[in-house]
Amino acid sequence: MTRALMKGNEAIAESALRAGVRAYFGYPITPQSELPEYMARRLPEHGGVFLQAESEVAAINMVYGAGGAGVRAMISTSGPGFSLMQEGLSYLVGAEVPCVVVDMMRGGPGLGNIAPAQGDYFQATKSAGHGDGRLLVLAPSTVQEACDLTLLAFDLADRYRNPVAILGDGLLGQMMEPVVLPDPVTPVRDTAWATTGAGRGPARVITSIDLEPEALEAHDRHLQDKYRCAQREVRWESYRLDDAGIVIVAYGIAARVARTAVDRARAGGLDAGLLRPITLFPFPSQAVRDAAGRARAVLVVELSAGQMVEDVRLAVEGRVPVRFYGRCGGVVVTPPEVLEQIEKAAADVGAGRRVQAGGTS
Amino acid sequence: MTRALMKGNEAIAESALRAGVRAYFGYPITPQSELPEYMARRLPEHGGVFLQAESEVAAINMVYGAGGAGVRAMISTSGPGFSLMQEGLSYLVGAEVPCVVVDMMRGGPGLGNIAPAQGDYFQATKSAGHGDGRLLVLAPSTVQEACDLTLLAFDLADRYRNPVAILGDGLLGQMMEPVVLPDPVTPVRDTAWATTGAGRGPARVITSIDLEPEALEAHDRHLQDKYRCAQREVRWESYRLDDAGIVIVAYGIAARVARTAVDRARAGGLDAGLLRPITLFPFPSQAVRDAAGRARAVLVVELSAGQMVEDVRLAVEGRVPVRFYGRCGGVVVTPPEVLEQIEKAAADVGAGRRVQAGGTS
Amino acid sequence: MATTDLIVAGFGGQGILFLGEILARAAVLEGKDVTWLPSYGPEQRGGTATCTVVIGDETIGSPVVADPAIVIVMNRPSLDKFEPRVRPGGLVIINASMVDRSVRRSDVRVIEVDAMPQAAALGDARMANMVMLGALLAAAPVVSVEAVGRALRDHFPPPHAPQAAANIAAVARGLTLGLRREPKRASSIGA
Amino acid sequence: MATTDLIVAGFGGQGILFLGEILARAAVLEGKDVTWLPSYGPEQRGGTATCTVVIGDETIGSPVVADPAIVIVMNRPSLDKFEPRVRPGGLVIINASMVDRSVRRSDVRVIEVDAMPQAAALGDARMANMVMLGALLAAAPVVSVEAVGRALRDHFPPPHAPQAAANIAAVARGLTLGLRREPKRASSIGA
Amino acid sequence: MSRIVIDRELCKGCQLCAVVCPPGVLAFSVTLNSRGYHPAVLADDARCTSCTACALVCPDVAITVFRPEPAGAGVAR
Amino acid sequence: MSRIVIDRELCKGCQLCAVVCPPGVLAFSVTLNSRGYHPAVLADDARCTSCTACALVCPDVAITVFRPEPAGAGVAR
Amino acid sequence: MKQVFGRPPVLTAAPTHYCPGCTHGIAHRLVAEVIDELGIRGRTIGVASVGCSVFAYDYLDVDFQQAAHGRAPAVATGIKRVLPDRVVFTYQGDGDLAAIGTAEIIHAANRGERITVIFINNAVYGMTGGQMAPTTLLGMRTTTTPAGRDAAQAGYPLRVAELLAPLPGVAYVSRAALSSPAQIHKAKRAVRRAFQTQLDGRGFSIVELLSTCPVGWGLEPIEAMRWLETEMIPVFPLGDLKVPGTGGA
Amino acid sequence: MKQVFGRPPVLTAAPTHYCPGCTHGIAHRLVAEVIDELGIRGRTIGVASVGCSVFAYDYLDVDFQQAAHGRAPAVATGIKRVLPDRVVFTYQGDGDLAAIGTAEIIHAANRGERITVIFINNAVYGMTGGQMAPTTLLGMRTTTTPAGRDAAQAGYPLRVAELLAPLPGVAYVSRAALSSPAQIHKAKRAVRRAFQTQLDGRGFSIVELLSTCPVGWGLEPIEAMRWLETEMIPVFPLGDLKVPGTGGA
Ligand SMILES: Cc1ncc(C[n+]2csc(CCOP(=O)(O)OP(=O)(O)O)c2C)c(N)n1
Ligand SMILES: Cc1ncc(C[n+]2csc(CCOP(=O)(O)OP(=O)(O)O)c2C)c(N)n1
Ligand code: SF4
Ligand code: SF4
Ligand code: SF4
Ligand code: SF4
Ligand code: SF4
Ligand code: SF4
Ligand SMILES: [Mg+2]
Ligand SMILES: [Mg+2]
Repeated sequence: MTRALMKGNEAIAESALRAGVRAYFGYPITPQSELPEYMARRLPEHGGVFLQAESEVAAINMVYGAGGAGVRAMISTSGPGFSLMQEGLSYLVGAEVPCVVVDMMRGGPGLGNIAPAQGDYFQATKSAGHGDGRLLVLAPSTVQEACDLTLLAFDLADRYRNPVAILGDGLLGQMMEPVVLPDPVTPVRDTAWATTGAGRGPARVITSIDLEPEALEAHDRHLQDKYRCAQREVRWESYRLDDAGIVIVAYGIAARVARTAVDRARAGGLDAGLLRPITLFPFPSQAVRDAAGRARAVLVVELSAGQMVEDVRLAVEGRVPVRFYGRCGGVVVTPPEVLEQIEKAAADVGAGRRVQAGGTS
Repeated sequence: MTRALMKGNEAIAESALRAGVRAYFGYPITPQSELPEYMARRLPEHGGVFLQAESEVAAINMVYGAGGAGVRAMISTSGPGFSLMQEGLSYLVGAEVPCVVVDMMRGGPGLGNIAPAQGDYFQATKSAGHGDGRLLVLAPSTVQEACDLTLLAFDLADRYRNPVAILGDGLLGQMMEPVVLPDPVTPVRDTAWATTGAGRGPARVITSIDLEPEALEAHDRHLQDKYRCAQREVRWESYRLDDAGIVIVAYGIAARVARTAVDRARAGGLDAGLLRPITLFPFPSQAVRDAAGRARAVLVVELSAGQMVEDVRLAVEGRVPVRFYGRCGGVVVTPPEVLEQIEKAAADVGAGRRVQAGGTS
Repeated sequence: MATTDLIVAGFGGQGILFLGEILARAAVLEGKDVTWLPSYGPEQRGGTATCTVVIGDETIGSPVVADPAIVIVMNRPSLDKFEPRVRPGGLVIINASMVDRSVRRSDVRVIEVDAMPQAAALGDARMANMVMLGALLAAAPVVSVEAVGRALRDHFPPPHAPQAAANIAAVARGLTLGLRREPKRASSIGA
Repeated sequence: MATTDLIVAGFGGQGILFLGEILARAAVLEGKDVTWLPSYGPEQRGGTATCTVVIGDETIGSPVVADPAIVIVMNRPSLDKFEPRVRPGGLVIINASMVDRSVRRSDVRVIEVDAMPQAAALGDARMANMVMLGALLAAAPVVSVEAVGRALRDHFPPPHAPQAAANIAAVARGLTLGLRREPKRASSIGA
Repeated sequence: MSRIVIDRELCKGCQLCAVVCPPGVLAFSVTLNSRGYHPAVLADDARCTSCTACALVCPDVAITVFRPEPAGAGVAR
Repeated sequence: MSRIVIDRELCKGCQLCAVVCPPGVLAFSVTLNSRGYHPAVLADDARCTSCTACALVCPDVAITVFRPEPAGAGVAR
Repeated sequence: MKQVFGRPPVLTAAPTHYCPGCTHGIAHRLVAEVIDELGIRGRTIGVASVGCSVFAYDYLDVDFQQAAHGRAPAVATGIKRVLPDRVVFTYQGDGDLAAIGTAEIIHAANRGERITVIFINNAVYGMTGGQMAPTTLLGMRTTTTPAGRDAAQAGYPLRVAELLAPLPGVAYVSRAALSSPAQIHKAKRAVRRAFQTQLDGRGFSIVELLSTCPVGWGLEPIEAMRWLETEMIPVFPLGDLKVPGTGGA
Repeated sequence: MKQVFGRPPVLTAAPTHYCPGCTHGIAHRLVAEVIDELGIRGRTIGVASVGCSVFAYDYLDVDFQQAAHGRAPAVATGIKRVLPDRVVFTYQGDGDLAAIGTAEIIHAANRGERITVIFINNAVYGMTGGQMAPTTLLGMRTTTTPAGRDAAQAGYPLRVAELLAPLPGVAYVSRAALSSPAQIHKAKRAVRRAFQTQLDGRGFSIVELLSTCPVGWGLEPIEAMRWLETEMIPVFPLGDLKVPGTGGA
């Protein structure tokens, strides 16, 4: 297996190609522009469509058109562009058009800056724009995982006929790591619903309007049923969690920093462990609840003022104290900072069982 | 005190005039078009600016311009338009420009329909677009309250230099009720920050960009401090809550339906009560916690697939079961339905102390 | 109960919302609380129009009514839709000119008014809604006739005084008809 | 520990990111895990460029490094910024051509290389970054010299072989200089 | 068979057909159709020229127009 | 005093001034300024005509241009 | 008797939800006829916009996507790019196309997307209750210009056909009026030519159809037709503004 | 010696963050000089856009609002409407104005907003690293048109001045180039006339300034200047396209 050294943005692009993406629409924005630039070079070679749209609003609606026409379609952006896509995402959800949306988060609010952040968690996980729709949300923490989740994202999008978001951050997009690229797949997809020109058959319609409240309610319930089904897609990673008294919950790049802090804490004899949600919606609530049930405290680490912490609190339901440590505005947490938070937590709730110092599990 | 019979949409418009609104920008959308139409007739008479923008995107940015120039500015919309304003709202929050945003919710997702709904709760309360910003969110349940909260909204916007949302629904906008209109006020406002042309003084800047992560983080913390301060603005209404074993939590129009259901439940000897959040952000968590502490069960009623219920669960933290009943897609809950849910809750958790039947408190 | 809830239903163009609005304005004039809720949206064009009015001495809770005490039906589809929903013991007022069947339930009071010829006789068949309003006042005095008169005069201020007068006449006609006509079935009283 | 973290810092245009990238590619060739993290954004233009590389035998946790084991500083502002952050016992490699002061801490090892004239002597002062890379390999063999050579040859495939050769020569020069030069202060060993 | 056939249920009584009919042979039913409109009716088939003007302007495409076959055409088929 | 003054720190060494200077009297410093650029310098004041061409194109507005007062102007003031 | 006029097969049997006298119905018929005549029913994909014609898919028996308000050209671009051999058209109102969708129509045109746009200019927002559109005439009363549109406050009627015609990506631009049998004949020709332009792979094609909105205008259907002729046509002159093979880049 | 050229007072002392040779700096100076000359510093409000000139407020000493990407004309509209006696201008790049901000610029122009737009056309997205802009020339390589802009895929260079000039709300439209002392002189005149148009209450005014982006183009500053002259000017002809008092509605 050859390993390539790639940037997160490029690795996602390449994986999308291998997942059979047929159309990419987007609008430049830092820190993800390598992704469209990669697509501009490669997608046409694969017989696909690359189009730089006039705006994110246009781009997401082009995705609607292409996705609705039955091909794997994709878009990528960062915070401000993601905001502009909210109406379009709501339409995609409502009309059940699959697609993959990448948001490489940066410092906000407003124009903010282009440094890594995780401040779009709420926007990505709580609602696909207005109305009751949701995105499925995947959060890679390594470039390899970015590849793997890109494939998964396309599959989930097809399976649930719903947009799937890959929620990364500027750092993941810009960093290079060795990756084993997935083998190209020829996706087997059911697109009997797609508008491809009716041929001799009955005409098909992609739409999200239903003036009859009862009918729209039934549709909304159908969407909620899908989200309930999607619970089976829940993914997370445990790291040194079995005997952890201090459970860190963190995703994406913050989780990697936390992992190093966990190692350092263990080296110092503290029983820290890490639970890393990989799917943010559906959220691994049960896993968090279970880990919290065995712990003395939960520590949520985010690059935001505190967003995922709400989902953690919802899962923990007051069983143990949930602490929060966040940096924002593009500042990235570092291992020593997280270690300090672990130490503080340990001091507050009792150090617990001393674990053997050193050694990486 | 003369009472006028007015539609919710028009009452909000008239109250805004009396609150000293100087500029309205908007784009037509049902079920709130009476609001801009009222403004088109009346605002110019008051020397203010009414402008129908080319889109919601343009409109929210006009609000940014006018608000940033130091006048009370306002916008109104419904779901799809609210989604389109997310980027602009994030900028308003980041640049600390006050304004009032009305979202008269309708069935979603996508184009959905124009019937009343509460599916934009997450979008309104959890994040002002991308990044860590928030809107303050007020939820009137009567036309009178819509008037009163409109005045409050402008005051809070000034006080916190943050956009304030009035989250209503199509039903509130379209219904008529008697209202006592507020007396016109001449707001005393500190606009030393506004860009009004520098005169001889130093130039002022309205902006949300800061490339330095530490500086942007400091700004984000400043915003979060404001939101913490804003906790003091928390408002809610209790109805027959003192001795309630079944606590209904509902806002806006759903709360009124629930209120009637509570009366019917009481008439039937069930100890139901209602807690109606008036501020949705900040959320009256403590009040919910307190009420839940005295209750056997909490029942959340919404016109959505379940959104505010998360804030309720966060407040209750597992102390008592939190049940949810929602209708969506524009279907409005009715008193008998809510009563049935109360009865079911009572059956599941025990009927509790029998209250004296009948009588409205 | 100190609260009365009613639904008016018919075709768009039959003055459904106006009937409700005059009722609501009359309630305001009497110092009552009231909610007036239109069906809005696509049904407006050509289709069905409905209007829900709740009048009470105290703060009104739900403006949404599933089981009204009173329904005023201006056409056949509205009767089909709302007959089953009326509360037992409630009141159904029917515009007989546009409804070709009678009520099937026996646990509600029914008043049938051939409102359109009556209104036409007063100069405009479109005032059938006011005739119906009068009939309502006869059967269930939810507001006073005087308040309705004032509400109409407020709505048609002096230059339009003749219209006010015509509408008031229509209400009066309905009232007379209503008072004359004993409810057809009345298994229980009260609304 | 089986993980080494280092930061390379200097002006934009000094080949900071390239130094880090060659190191990372060499690590990949050796089957190691590695993360390469650029500072990106506005600093790119004219300002400071930094690059963080973490190399490990096992899965790497944080690609973000607050307290690096090694820093390679290509100019004075970078020394000012990163000297305080190096872990006690760590290593500081200084491009003496652009840094006019020496290290103040006494708990780190220091290597100073006058890289620019050395690179210029090899034909291009801009290869100073490769000289520094060589010096790094001398003081802390985080990857093998062979792997670096292969990484450079991969990066400059045959038509560009002369460039590969020149860069490899610069690395070799740095290696020699680094091996000749005993670290100036070494209160502790290990990186 | 008359020269034009108006679908009574599709018609919304907008009267556009009537104003464009050159001979003015269209009128309106006094009774309502099921959707509450007074549909158009052909008042004088004899004067209708099958010119299709009415059909061209009918927003509801409620009008079908027929034209007598040229003499002998029936045989040719 | 020379006819033009170049702000060494504002200058980014883009050389645009040099190409538009009619007499070609602008050159570049071999040393770097604090931002890492080789700033422009006036190599031959005598041949400078104070034409302002250099200043007009300078993106960093780093150049101030002076012109000798007409003879006697100093007295008039 | 031989049938000389009837409902085209692509037009479904469903009665429309349009107000009496609304010319959306005429426009639908023209599109249906052209699709039938060109024999492209099975390979045509329509894009419905947000406006009174949102349910165009109920009336035209071809595949359809319903697009967000103003974004139909972007949606059509997405479809056409991945299915280049299909015929893709949008059907948009003037609020949709000329207000919120301005960027999308201009850029689709400028890119020369091989799509056809049927643009219904009825000078008003019909669906939402008669507010001003960019195409509203000066002095015209709408619910958001209660004193009539005043150029100083609300700008001028936007002439979309004129705006787009000069763009090199645009192959065919025509304006017609749905106001009389004769004009409707011309409109039909324009619609057909627009689709033909797409079939020929020539570039972007658009037909602006001046239409009535009796309800939004507060006029009876017959009055509305007359108003269209006397008031709108002078502001929006009819005819071909650009035909394939002229003025390209 | 008398000073015949120096930094205008409205230009702050701050060194700019622009790349060497980037003509944003020249444009800034022209605006500063005009504000000084017209004596409107204390009543001028600028609107910065999203692009390399996002920090224009650091360099021009007047009140400023920083607008979301593409929305500067909407922001300026908001300001000007509530402060009609102030002078309001936007400063926008071609990605900002001609791509994402298309609807906003067209409608501000069509409404005849009394604002002035300084439009920096450098044929590329500078800030984000040299992607294609709507103004990118055919055949020009950018990071998103690696093989050169191909009209069939990516459309044609959009001529904004030509697009806006016919709109009746527009009073003044001019295009100039920041490519030589002589052209810069003309550019200055255009900028001044644009502001004067606003002061005279004539309507919307815009100056398109052809500019260089040496970094985005991958050229040395001097080459970039030359490329601007030889390649851009032929596609974007210079001069006044509309002056106040002509072609209004
Ligand atoms: C984002 C968004 N904004 C506003 C609306 C409300 N809306 C629905 S249709 C419409 C305008 C329709 O006017 P037009 O496009 O002219 O079509 P017409 O009804 O006149 O045929 C508007 C503003 C919406 N659905 N979505
Ligand atoms: C909504 C949104 N989309 C994209 C971006 C990223 N972005 C920043 S500047 C820019 C383009 C700048 O190009 P231009 O307007 O031509 O200005 P220049 O830098 O060339 O002067 C883009 C796309 C953003 N900040 N916001
Ligand atoms: S076909 Fe011609 S003549 Fe006959 S009814 Fe129609 S318009 Fe009149
Ligand atoms: S034009 Fe059509 S819909 Fe209108 S009246 Fe005639 S037949 Fe009926
Ligand atoms: S003023 Fe004229 S002559 Fe003097 S240096 Fe500048 S360009 Fe050259
Ligand atoms: S034009 Fe200005 S910045 Fe460029 S080299 Fe000359 S003085 Fe320096
Ligand atoms: S509102 Fe206007 S455009 Fe809409 S259906 Fe009615 S007449 Fe036609
Ligand atoms: S990237 Fe281009 S536009 Fe931006 S500052 Fe550099 S040269 Fe100027
Ligand atoms: Mg319209
Ligand atoms: Mg640009």
